[in-house]
Amino acid sequence: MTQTDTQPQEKQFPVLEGAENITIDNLTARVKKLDEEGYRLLTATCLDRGEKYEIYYHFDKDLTMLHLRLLVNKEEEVPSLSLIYLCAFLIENEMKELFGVKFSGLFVNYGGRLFLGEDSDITPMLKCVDC
Amino acid sequence: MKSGILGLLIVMPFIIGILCFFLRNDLVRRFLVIGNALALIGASIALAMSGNGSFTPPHEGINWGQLIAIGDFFLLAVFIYLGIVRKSPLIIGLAALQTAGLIWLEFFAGIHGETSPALYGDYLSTIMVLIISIVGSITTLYALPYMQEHEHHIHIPVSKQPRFFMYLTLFLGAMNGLVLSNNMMWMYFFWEVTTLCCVMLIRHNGDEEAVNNSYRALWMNLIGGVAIMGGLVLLHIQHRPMAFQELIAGGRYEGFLLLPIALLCIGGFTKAAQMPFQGWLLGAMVAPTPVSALLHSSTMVKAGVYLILRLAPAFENTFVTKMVGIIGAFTFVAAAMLAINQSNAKKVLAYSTISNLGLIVSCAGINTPLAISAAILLIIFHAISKAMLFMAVGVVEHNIESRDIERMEGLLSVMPFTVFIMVIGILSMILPPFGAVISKWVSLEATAKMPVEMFLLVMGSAFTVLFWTKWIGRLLETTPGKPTPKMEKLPFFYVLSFVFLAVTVLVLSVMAGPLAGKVVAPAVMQYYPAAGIGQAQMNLINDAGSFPVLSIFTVILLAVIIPVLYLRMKECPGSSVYMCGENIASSTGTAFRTLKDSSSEMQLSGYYFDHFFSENRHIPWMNPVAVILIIVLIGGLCF
Amino acid sequence: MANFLGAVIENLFKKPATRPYPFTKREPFKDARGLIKFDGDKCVYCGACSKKCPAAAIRVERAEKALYFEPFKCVTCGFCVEVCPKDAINQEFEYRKPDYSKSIEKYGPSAVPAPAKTEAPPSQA
Amino acid sequence: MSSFDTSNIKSPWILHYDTGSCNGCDIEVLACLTPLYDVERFGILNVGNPRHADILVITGAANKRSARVLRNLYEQMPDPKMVVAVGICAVSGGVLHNCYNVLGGVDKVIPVDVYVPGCAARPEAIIDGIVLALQKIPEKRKLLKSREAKTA
Amino acid sequence: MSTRTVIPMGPQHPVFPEPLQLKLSLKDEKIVDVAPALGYVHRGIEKAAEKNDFTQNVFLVERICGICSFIHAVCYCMAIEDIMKIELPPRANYLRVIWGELHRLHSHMLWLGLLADSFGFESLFMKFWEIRERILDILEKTTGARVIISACAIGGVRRDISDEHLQEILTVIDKCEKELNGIIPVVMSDTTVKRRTVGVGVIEKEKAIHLGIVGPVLRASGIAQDARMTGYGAYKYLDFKPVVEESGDCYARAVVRAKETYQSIGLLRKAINQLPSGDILTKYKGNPGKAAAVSRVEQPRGELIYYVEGNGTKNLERVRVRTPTFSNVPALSKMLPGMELADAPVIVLSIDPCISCTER
Amino acid sequence: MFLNSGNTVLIVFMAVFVAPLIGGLLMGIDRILSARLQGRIGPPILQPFYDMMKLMSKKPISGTKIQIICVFVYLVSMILSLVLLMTGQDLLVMVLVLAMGSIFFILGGFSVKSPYSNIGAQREILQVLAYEPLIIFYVVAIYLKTGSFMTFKVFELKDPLLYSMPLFVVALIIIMVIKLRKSPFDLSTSHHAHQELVKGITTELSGRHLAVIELVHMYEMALLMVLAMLLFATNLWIGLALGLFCLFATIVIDNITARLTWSDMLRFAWKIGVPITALNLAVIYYFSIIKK
Ligand code: SF4
Ligand code: SF4
Ligand code: SF4
Ligand code: SF4
Ligand code: SF4
Ligand code: SF4
Ligand code: SF4
Ligand code: SF4
Repeated sequence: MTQTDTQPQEKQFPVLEGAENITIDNLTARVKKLDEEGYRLLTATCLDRGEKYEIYYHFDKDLTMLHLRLLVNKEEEVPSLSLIYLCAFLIENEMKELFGVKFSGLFVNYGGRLFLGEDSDITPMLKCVDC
Repeated sequence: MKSGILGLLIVMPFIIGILCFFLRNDLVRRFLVIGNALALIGASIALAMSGNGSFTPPHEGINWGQLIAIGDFFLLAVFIYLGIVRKSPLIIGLAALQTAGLIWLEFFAGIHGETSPALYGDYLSTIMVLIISIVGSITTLYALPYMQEHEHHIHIPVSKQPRFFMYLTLFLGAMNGLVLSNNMMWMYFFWEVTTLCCVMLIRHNGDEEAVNNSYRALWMNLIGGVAIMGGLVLLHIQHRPMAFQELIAGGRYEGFLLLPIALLCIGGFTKAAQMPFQGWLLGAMVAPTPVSALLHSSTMVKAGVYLILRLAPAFENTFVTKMVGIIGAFTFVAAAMLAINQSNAKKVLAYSTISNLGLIVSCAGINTPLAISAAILLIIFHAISKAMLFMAVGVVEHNIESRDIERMEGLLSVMPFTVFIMVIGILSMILPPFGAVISKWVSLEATAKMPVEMFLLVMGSAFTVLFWTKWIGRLLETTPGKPTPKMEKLPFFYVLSFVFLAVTVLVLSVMAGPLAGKVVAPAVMQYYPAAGIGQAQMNLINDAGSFPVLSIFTVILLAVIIPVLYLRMKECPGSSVYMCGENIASSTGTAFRTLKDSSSEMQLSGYYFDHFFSENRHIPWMNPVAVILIIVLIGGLCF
Repeated sequence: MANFLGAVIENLFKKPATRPYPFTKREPFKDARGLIKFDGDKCVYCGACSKKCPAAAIRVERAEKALYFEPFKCVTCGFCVEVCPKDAINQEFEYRKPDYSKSIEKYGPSAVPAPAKTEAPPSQA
Repeated sequence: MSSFDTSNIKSPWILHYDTGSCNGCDIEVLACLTPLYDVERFGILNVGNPRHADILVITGAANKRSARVLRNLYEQMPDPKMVVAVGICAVSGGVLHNCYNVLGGVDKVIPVDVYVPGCAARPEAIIDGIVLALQKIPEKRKLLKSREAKTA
Repeated sequence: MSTRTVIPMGPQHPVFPEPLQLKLSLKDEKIVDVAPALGYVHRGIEKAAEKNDFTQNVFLVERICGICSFIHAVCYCMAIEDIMKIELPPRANYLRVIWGELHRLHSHMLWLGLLADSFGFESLFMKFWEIRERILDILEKTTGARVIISACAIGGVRRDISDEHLQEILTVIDKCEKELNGIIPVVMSDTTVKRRTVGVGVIEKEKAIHLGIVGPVLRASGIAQDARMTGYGAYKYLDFKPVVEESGDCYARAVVRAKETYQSIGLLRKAINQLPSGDILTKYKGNPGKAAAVSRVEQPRGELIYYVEGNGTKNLERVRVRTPTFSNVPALSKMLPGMELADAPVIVLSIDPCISCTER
Repeated sequence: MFLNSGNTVLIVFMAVFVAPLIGGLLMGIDRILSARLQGRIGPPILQPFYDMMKLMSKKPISGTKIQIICVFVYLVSMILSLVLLMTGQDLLVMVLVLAMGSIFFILGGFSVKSPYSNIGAQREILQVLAYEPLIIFYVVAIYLKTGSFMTFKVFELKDPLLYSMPLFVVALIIIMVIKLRKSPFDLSTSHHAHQELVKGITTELSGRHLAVIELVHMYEMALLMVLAMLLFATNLWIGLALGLFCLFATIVIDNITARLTWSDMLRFAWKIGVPITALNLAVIYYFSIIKK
């Protein structure tokens, strides 16, 4: 884990094969479309990329997976998918809690107390700077 | 001597009532009410001591019969007036019907109340007089502080207490008159007086609901009045005596001859709020609590069951007896079932009253000596317990501003004394060795040979246990580890009535054997060959079984006292309750931690089984069934 | 209901399936992954096992020529056995017995032949 | 041993709680109740309620939120009570030693009487562990009595 | 009557083998509202997996979950093998299927037993668990441990199964099948069991996808979805067809799992008969490179997904685990309201909750 | 009375001291039998006594005083009803006293502000609601046969009651299932933990207070046996066999059914139990009243 010393460049990180890039602005529209096409939301994976979060949304239809890749600055709010796929609320709450990702329009908000208790560390999944 | 006692019992309350109305002074009223109560209690005891006998008021000076007739017309006029004010053709019609009957009887048929004796106090009447005068008087005493508080609560500018106490005392007089009348015309008069008092008391608060409910009470009771009037007219047409004693002594009747008696019974059903006439009694709970206590325990509804019980020997072993038994048993089950869904304490009490009256009616209908004994025992114990319960609910209502049973959760730690009384009251309704259960035992043994009634009775008893237990459960709910509650401060008359009634119910329960042997059995044996019930030492026995009252009482008493003493010596360590490991120490002691690590109050509530027992679900079939049963009763006699 | 009636009645007349465990013990299966034993003589204190142990149950003091093993941390995965270059680790078929305390075993060259418990179990007497 | 001691040993009721285990040990605890191991032979019942329980059987490395629950449960058990930590996780944390949300070993939260190693702890080991715990009961009772006598 | 009962159910509760809290609002005993609270077993394994050596992680991920533990290891290894481009020997693939299906078998029996227990059918519970012990015995014989078998390794498997043991597996599953024939009908047709499961906790087909449910729960709602259909491992040679039920209630879920036990027995027979000989482990060198891979397999409870990213060192950049129960939990909030309190345990168990892998 | 006083003292002694021993043994047998039906060995036969002794020796941390008082009243009324039954007293009184005990037990459950205790108490009421009619019908049927509610009259019959009331065996089994808290109706509390109410109405009791409940169960078991024996009072050994048969049937039913909900219980008791008993009752009515 040496790359955390310098400003992390986006290209330093591997990109999942076949992932489709997406931005905050067209995320909801794209996901709505996927929903109409009958995709299932499998899960989302969040990665700490220094200044940014990289979030993969994994979908599946007829045994083929589709990955959406979203890069957002840490301060930015990500629109919640929980109104399209109800099940997203748990995934997003987890990201919010473990990584500190901000979401707008969360269906059920556990307020960072889904898995962690009062005496736990906050956002424990972030990469430690002195690691 | 006798006339003095009767005067005290019947006439004095009328006079004191009127005095209460005109002497608008709190202190004077207080003395009048207390004096009235003392006099009534004394007189009733004196009456009981003097044995049964007849009495016709002296003719000199006043023509009592005419006076009664004038009173009748006056009352009917009042009813018609009320009907006009309400613009209710129903009320006007029912009152007019009675007026027509009365006019025919008085002016065309030429009866002048000359049956003799006009008043007759047998054992049954004496028992009724005792209940009315003692429990009723206690209720008036309870009403003294209650009405003060009540008017304070609802912010009334001008006190309406004079009117209130007038009707209250009048009521007692009328009831005494009713149960002592031998002449049916007299009975009819007193009957209508109780109707009037009841209606006026229900509408006492004057708000819309009260007024509406009072009109409902009026027309329902007028139906009863019409039935009675019909019965009287019919009796006259059939050239039969219009006096109870002679009617009963006249032997057993058949078929059409039973019709007047059946009509009188229907009159009784209305007053006793039997299905389908239960509506008015439920509506009556809008009245101030002393009124409810009075209506449900010693007066009004008891007039209904009294009438049926009085007539019972006249329809022994007939079609009427079968139907009355079934109608009563049906009411018993149906009302108990409906009570389960209620969380309004007064409504639960009301349904319970209806249900118990159903049981009494049913016993009267079963009409064996044992059943009649059961009915009398029930009347006695129900009166005491119910008075106690209503009074306690009234006190609670003034303190927590609610009569919702759910709001009484954990009341034990706020008002231990009142709750104690309430619990005694409830337990006295459902648990051996209390009197009500002894009576129920007697009635069960009495019905064992009547499959339908027995079946209904068993079901009803089960329901009864359900709603009462639920209620006490709410009251007793306590949080472990809380300090022992302090006794609350209550006005003297509250404490007096509570203690008096609680002690009475306890003593009478323990004395159930002697009570049955010395009081109930003679009352039954007056009209039946045997009593079916008796005492063996302190035990209550009948032909088929025996209730070892004293031994059960002793054992249970010890079972309560020993742990109480033991716990007094040994403080049990307080600990928070089990909440799946997430209990937290909070001020309430009953919070648990839940999502987001936040704390949440645990809430508990009783079950109401909306799906199974709601009024909406059952009333629509219960009322028609009850109506059909009554139609069958009448129809069966006509055809 | 009737479906299961036969089964329960059959059970009633059958010998119970229960293994009378503490009274008669089953032979452990061959190749069962039981407790871990070190051979202080074979060991060269290279520390490979310690690095790979997923449960951090082994500490090797190279200088001291000592190996500290905490059996109450070991998850009996057998990974150390796999990585040891000298076959100094032996996994027995027996499982470890419960105890009142968590002991630590110290191994070294044959000066200390048997594993010594460094922590006396408290209040057992 | 008094007859009370005997009956204490012959009727251990257990409460099982999972403070963050992987399920492996949980199911082995459950398996103890099933026909092949049938711990009811020793009078063991799984009562599921701390107030009725004598032995608290814990599986799993203490998670921070669970630690609070564990303390509550332990407090709600009547004396004399025993604690048996089942599985390496409950004993010391095991593979989870470097996880941020575990305290590692339930003895960091409440006193533990018997440690049952194994990942997962085998039913036989669990039975052994409970038997070991039972042997400690008379001693605990004596201790409790002397403490009570002191406070009285 | 607006009063409600609000009570906690869990974390410590005898019907839940694992801690989970449902804050229930009841009217009488009808559930009107439910709020699940989690976090009683969250350990932080994803983070620990970043701190560990990637070879150690095989043992760590196994301990995410103690029942389908082997399958976790398989999924993790598949992701690493994908990153490192390791080709598996065919025998290893088959062995993974054999152990995987043995796990499914014992897991489904375990679940059927727990379901029986959730409605108080104790003897049925006992029977299922008695039969299950046979599978555990054979697992112990072949791998050396009953529960956490640690048989999987990157590049293949750690142990081979001898022919003698293969024969034994066949006899054991024959015996199991015979015994299951006696009790599976109880689950499928007993009046009292049906009374407690039919129409309870229904999830309609249309709602299923938005609730995100997976595995037998999804299949019970009429959607044929099973990660084994992708043919990973040796499944592509085994002619796999998923079990599907339509009614979407607890009964359907029980039936799906009951039928899947038979299916697993069939797959086992086939796999053992077709088992090729040869190596069981491919040797590899170095550390996972800078690449990411997603792998998915079917656990007894549904599809399991791993996202693994390497960075060229022996530590990994990220290990993301999406477990089936994590996907099934949101559906609980739709299944419970309107049911009776007594149904709550049955419904919660019907998704076969594995809180330990949900929270990791 | 048919008993002389010496006899009465002996019977009271038996009811108070011997009955719980027999009840406890039966409970032990029950547990072993349940275990055997499940293919297990099960606990020693004296297990219920060990359990009770152990509970006696533990330090209670139970909820409220009211509950403790209620538990004692529960015990006393259970003993009392057994004494009433065995001394040949009024059966209906016995049933009422029995019901009183249950009511106190329920009130105890209510008196603690604890979720499971409370819900357990609610369910216990429903259980009472379910079995009470059956017991009363049983009593009424006996009355119709003997012409008396006094138990001792049963012993004066020539023919055993069983011949005329065979369907009441079913009723007795239903009563036993509910009273002994066996599946499918183990709703308010149960011996084993795996159910939605934890330990239901007894959740908050511990130590010797819980031991009292165990003791009550022993008496209850004895009482149910005696109730069953009434059916064959002419030969008490056969009566006992009949009782044991009912118990055995109860245990088997426990092991072949899933727990149902309270509404199912009410439906079952009233839609099946009541009609069955009513049918038998109707036949008895026909022969004892209408025919005469
Ligand atoms: S390693 Fe440091 S930065 Fe990272 S989560 Fe832990 S404390 Fe926070
Ligand atoms: S915080 Fe954690 S991940 Fe970061 S450097 Fe420290 S140990 Fe490593
Ligand atoms: S067996 Fe596994 S846990 Fe035990 S010492 Fe070896 S590597 Fe560590
Ligand atoms: S046991 Fe083996 S691996 Fe461990 S230090 Fe010794 S030689 Fe090295
Ligand atoms: S590091 Fe420690 S806690 Fe983590 S798995 Fe290994 S032994 Fe267990
Ligand atoms: S000791 Fe092993 S099997 Fe037991 S809970 Fe921990 S990881 Fe799971
Ligand atoms: S799904 Fe359940 S059984 Fe399987 S590993 Fe996870 S927790 Fe264990
Ligand atoms: S659900 Fe979780 S614990 Fe269970 S097998 Fe799957 S991954 Fe493992």
